[in-house]
Amino acid sequence: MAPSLSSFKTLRLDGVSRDFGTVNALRDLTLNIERGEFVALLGPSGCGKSTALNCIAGLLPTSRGAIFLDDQRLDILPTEERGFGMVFQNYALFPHMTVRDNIGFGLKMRGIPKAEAAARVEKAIETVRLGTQAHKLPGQLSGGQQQRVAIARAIVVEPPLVLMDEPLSNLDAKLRLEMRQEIRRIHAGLGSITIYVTHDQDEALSLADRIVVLRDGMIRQVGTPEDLYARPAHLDVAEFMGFRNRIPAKLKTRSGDAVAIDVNGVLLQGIAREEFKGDDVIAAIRPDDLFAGETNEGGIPAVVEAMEYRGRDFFGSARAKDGTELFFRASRRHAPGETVALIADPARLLVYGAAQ
Amino acid sequence: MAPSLSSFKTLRLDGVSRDFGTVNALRDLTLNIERGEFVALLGPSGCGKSTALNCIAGLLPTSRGAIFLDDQRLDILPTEERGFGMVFQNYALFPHMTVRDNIGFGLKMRGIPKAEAAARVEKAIETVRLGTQAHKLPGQLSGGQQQRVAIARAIVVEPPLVLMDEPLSNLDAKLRLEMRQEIRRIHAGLGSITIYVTHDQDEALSLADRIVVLRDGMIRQVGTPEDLYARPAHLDVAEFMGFRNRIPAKLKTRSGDAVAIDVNGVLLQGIAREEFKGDDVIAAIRPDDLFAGETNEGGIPAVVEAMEYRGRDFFGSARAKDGTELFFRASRRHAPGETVALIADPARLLVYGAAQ
Amino acid sequence: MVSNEKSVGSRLWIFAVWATTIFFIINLFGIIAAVVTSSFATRWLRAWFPDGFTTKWYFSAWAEFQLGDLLIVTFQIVFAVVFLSGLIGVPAAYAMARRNFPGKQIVLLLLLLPLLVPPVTFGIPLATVLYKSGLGGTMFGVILANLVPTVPFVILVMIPFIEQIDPRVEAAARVFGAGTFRMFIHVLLPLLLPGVLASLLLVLVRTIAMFELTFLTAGPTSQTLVVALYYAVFAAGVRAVQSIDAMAVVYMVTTLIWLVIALRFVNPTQMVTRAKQQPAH
Amino acid sequence: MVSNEKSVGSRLWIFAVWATTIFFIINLFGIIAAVVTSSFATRWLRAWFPDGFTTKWYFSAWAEFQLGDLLIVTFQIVFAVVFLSGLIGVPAAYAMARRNFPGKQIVLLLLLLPLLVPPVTFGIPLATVLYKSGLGGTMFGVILANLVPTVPFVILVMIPFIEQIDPRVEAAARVFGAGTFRMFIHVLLPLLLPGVLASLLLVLVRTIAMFELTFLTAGPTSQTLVVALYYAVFAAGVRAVQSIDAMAVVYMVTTLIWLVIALRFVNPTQMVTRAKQQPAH
Repeated sequence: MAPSLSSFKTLRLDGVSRDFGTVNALRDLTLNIERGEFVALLGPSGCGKSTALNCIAGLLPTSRGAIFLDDQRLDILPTEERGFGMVFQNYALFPHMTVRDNIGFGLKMRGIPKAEAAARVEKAIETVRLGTQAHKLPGQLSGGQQQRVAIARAIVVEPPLVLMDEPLSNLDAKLRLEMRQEIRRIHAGLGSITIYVTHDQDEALSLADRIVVLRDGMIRQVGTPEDLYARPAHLDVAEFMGFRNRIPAKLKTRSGDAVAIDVNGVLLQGIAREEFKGDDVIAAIRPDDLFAGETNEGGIPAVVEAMEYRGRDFFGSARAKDGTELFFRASRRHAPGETVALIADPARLLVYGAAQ
Repeated sequence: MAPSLSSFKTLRLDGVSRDFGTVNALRDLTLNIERGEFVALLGPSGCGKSTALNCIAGLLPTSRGAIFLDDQRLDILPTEERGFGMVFQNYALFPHMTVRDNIGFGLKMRGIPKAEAAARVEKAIETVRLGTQAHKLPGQLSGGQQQRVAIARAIVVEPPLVLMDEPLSNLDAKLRLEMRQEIRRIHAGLGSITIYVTHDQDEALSLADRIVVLRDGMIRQVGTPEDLYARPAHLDVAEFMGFRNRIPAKLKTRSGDAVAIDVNGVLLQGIAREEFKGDDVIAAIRPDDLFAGETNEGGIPAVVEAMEYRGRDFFGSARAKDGTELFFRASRRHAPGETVALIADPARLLVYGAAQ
Repeated sequence: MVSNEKSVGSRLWIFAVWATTIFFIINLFGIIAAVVTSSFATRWLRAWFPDGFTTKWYFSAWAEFQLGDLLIVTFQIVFAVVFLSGLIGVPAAYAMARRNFPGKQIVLLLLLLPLLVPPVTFGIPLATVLYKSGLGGTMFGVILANLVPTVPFVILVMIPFIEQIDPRVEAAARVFGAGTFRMFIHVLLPLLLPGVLASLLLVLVRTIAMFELTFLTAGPTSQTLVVALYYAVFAAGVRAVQSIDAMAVVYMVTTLIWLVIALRFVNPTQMVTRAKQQPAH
Repeated sequence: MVSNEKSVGSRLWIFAVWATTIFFIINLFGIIAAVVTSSFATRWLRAWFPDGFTTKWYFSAWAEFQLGDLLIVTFQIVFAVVFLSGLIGVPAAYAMARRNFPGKQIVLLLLLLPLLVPPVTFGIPLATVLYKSGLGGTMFGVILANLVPTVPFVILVMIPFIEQIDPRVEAAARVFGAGTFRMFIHVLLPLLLPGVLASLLLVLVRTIAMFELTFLTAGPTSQTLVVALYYAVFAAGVRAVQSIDAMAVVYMVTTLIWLVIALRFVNPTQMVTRAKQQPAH
């Protein structure tokens, strides 16, 4: 009865929406995902990404819209008949079952014959490298091992779709890096669709083939990691992606996407990311791309307020003449009160309309 | 009775030790700290850094050694007479007092006259920018605001010494960056000594004038942030400071600190950080400084296992002929299985003895 | 968030459980209402409402059972028990909460025993010993017997309250210049006050309600309300049912007043579920 | 970790508290030992040890109080109460723990009332109503009266056990193909079993110990051990003290056996302090 992995080509979300009372937690989510794709739903907390995941899993009923796997409509099926795999944020392992029983639970519920189930469980245990832990209870495992059990439990049923709800958020930084590679490897081996929910840009950038940025329950941008990192479509997406500097400016000239803008009387080159109304614009740039040079040529003059050492480089904050706070990179420690000229990389200075 | 801020020049820790039963949690901590210095105690959990802080504060009795502020011996005074300020990891605010009463607690206990105490509290509230929150209870404040109250409570008594026990570990990444600058600014304004305990290298690097690296209750290295970042004295310190690659090699030639080593038949230049016994050495380098070049000239050949996008650059892991796992930086995505030549920056390749 | 809204079976089941619960509560209140009504009724046979209302049963109960003296004795005993339980229990709870020592689990279990073991079990031997030592029948004996379950009760209720106070808050008070005494006055006492009030009010209610131990150790001059009420019920037939009902109402109201006061200070389910909330500090 | 090891005053205070606690516990055990000794003694006057030992008081108590019949009736009542409390209480607790609804706090408070209010308060009216409806004096009436405090008890004890189970574990069971029934069998039931066992064993002990409600509603054929014991004490003088002591020991041992079994399954302090431990899953 559950949709099988062997046949499908596309998962289609068609206007999926969810209201809580009068609040639209998720609005009109429409998306086609091809077999083999790894899609990240990215956004700050409250953006609707977890709601979307729960709607797809069937743990939350949708208010409107439909979900199709090829031609089969899924949103009308109860959770247990959708046949997906899911990795929960806090693992949600069955605390009274051994690792082996946890992983085998889905197969048992699907009525797979015992011998076949045991073989598939062993294969899954091997895939996530948990051989010596198979007889233990989840409470006896470390966080990273529990995470592996949760992943094995999700993939052993060979689901057409694996859902992951911030699976790495409870791990420490080192383990998080290792598990990212593990997840990528397992996704590649399985060949199904993975939908990965996270609020961490690094995770989304490093894992996904395609990133869907959500905000207030709506899609703001869909694109590859490179698109998102270098060319955010809106100012809010840019801020979320680390464009910490937000510089009010006046539009001078525009030809195609290349624009010249005036910041406190200094002329800067940048790239327009949308159409403008009027000539008030906002320039966005990462602190990494705003550099305190040794000459004053072509830089934005600003007074240094604080500096900090980050290993290789120094980072600082400074204030421009009009009071804008600027975050920049430097090769040495500038004294507070010193005036520096901040030079922006024209290829990385993105310009958005100010009316937004 | 409490030591006063006005007079002192130096805090001197003289062989401070603490045993728990037969465990030496802190061994012979000897350190001179000048007025105005910001010192970070850095190390993994269990290294003795919190024990050291509690011994200095008087919350734990020392087993051996002495603590002097100029000529006054402090370790024989009870906690309440040492007159230090302290910021606790979880803030440890008095939950039943308003912000103003929390900050004024130390002054009240010292018997400062009411009018003067009120004036100093107002000044402290201003310093940490909490003007509109002064009448609230701690439970009504956000994490960052509670952190500010804890700092104000510690500095309002104008202590000769401010102790901070991982004060930022409960805050999110963005707030942590802001509070770092705040702490630096407040330290500069106060002009006393700050001792800051943390397990986070970035925090120690960006905040401290001097970093003390602890391990197993003993000092491993004392130095400026630049020292620690570029020239860790021991292999374990290097690993802790982010030298993730640890490459077994053979020593070929050494002249002064400049050495040539052989890794899988490839000759590399590096810098020796200690004396060697025999010619088995370990080369340590950050993934940032190990680059997958486009030519094979002079690089360590390795087979790519995984790659991930980190925005600007790609990072990957690869395996050298002898099985060593190598983490490297690249400008494009290499396919798993592809052989790359990893080029090490000779100025950043540090060489340690293997016997260690 | 996680619910299968389509399952008819589970809806029916939940409905059934709710119906049972509500039915149960309505019955409880109906029964209490019946007694209250009876105590005010002139005559009440098998009709829905009594023939008329009167307060005479209260006056007759007051005179017949010497309710005035009874109430004075009851409150003397109860307040002595409450005071002593607090004085011994709170510091003991502090020691239990803050110190780890071998056998702590066993001591906790031993403290639980007087709460879990029915009072009769140790009440009879306790009474025997008290009578042998000459304290049986005196007010002092009754107070002593009542302390046996109330001191462990205070300890066990206070432990989570104390554990909830971060030891670093106490450390902070020390660092900022408070010695032991001033730390107690300015920090510990204000933080523990709600817990102390709640546990002592519950002790108060328990002691008012404690029949077994008081019954076994009390003499004629050290009877409490509840013991007198039992004697009245036991010797029923001699007195009018309504008079006993009137006394039951006096008892019920006395208990409930204190219980309501106690519940104003603490929601006892919090003692169990408190930890689910993020502590504010 | 945080302690001022130099304060002599606080050391003295802690010592005093410990001394009191230990004295208290020793006394409790001494008293119980006295009764046990008495029940085995041939004659025991004001000496440290009785003149000789015998088991004859147990045989005389067995015959005199018809202990055999009494035990059978007691266990019939107790097991019926335990079974029904679990059947009603556990699903009700599940609903209370998993659903939020307006007035949930009030319902919780109402459920607490039968636990906090002394049983006499509602026992007398309850008995009146039961007698009026013809159930008074029957075993069914006794069971019904005992359910009034035990059902809320089971609900309140089970709520933290259920809240402790992450709803996402149930969600996981659904995602991996378990319907409501199989989720209950394979996931909920095994996880709740320790809590159910613990709460029902405590109900069992409470019901064995419940004097008030049983006393008020029981007839000659529906008396439990504790009520018979009270009658024996009340009518003392007719019977030998040692015979009553023997009966008290039988009662005490019966209760303690079940209590020990209960404590094997759950440490009740955990119900309060459980949340301090990191959950394993």
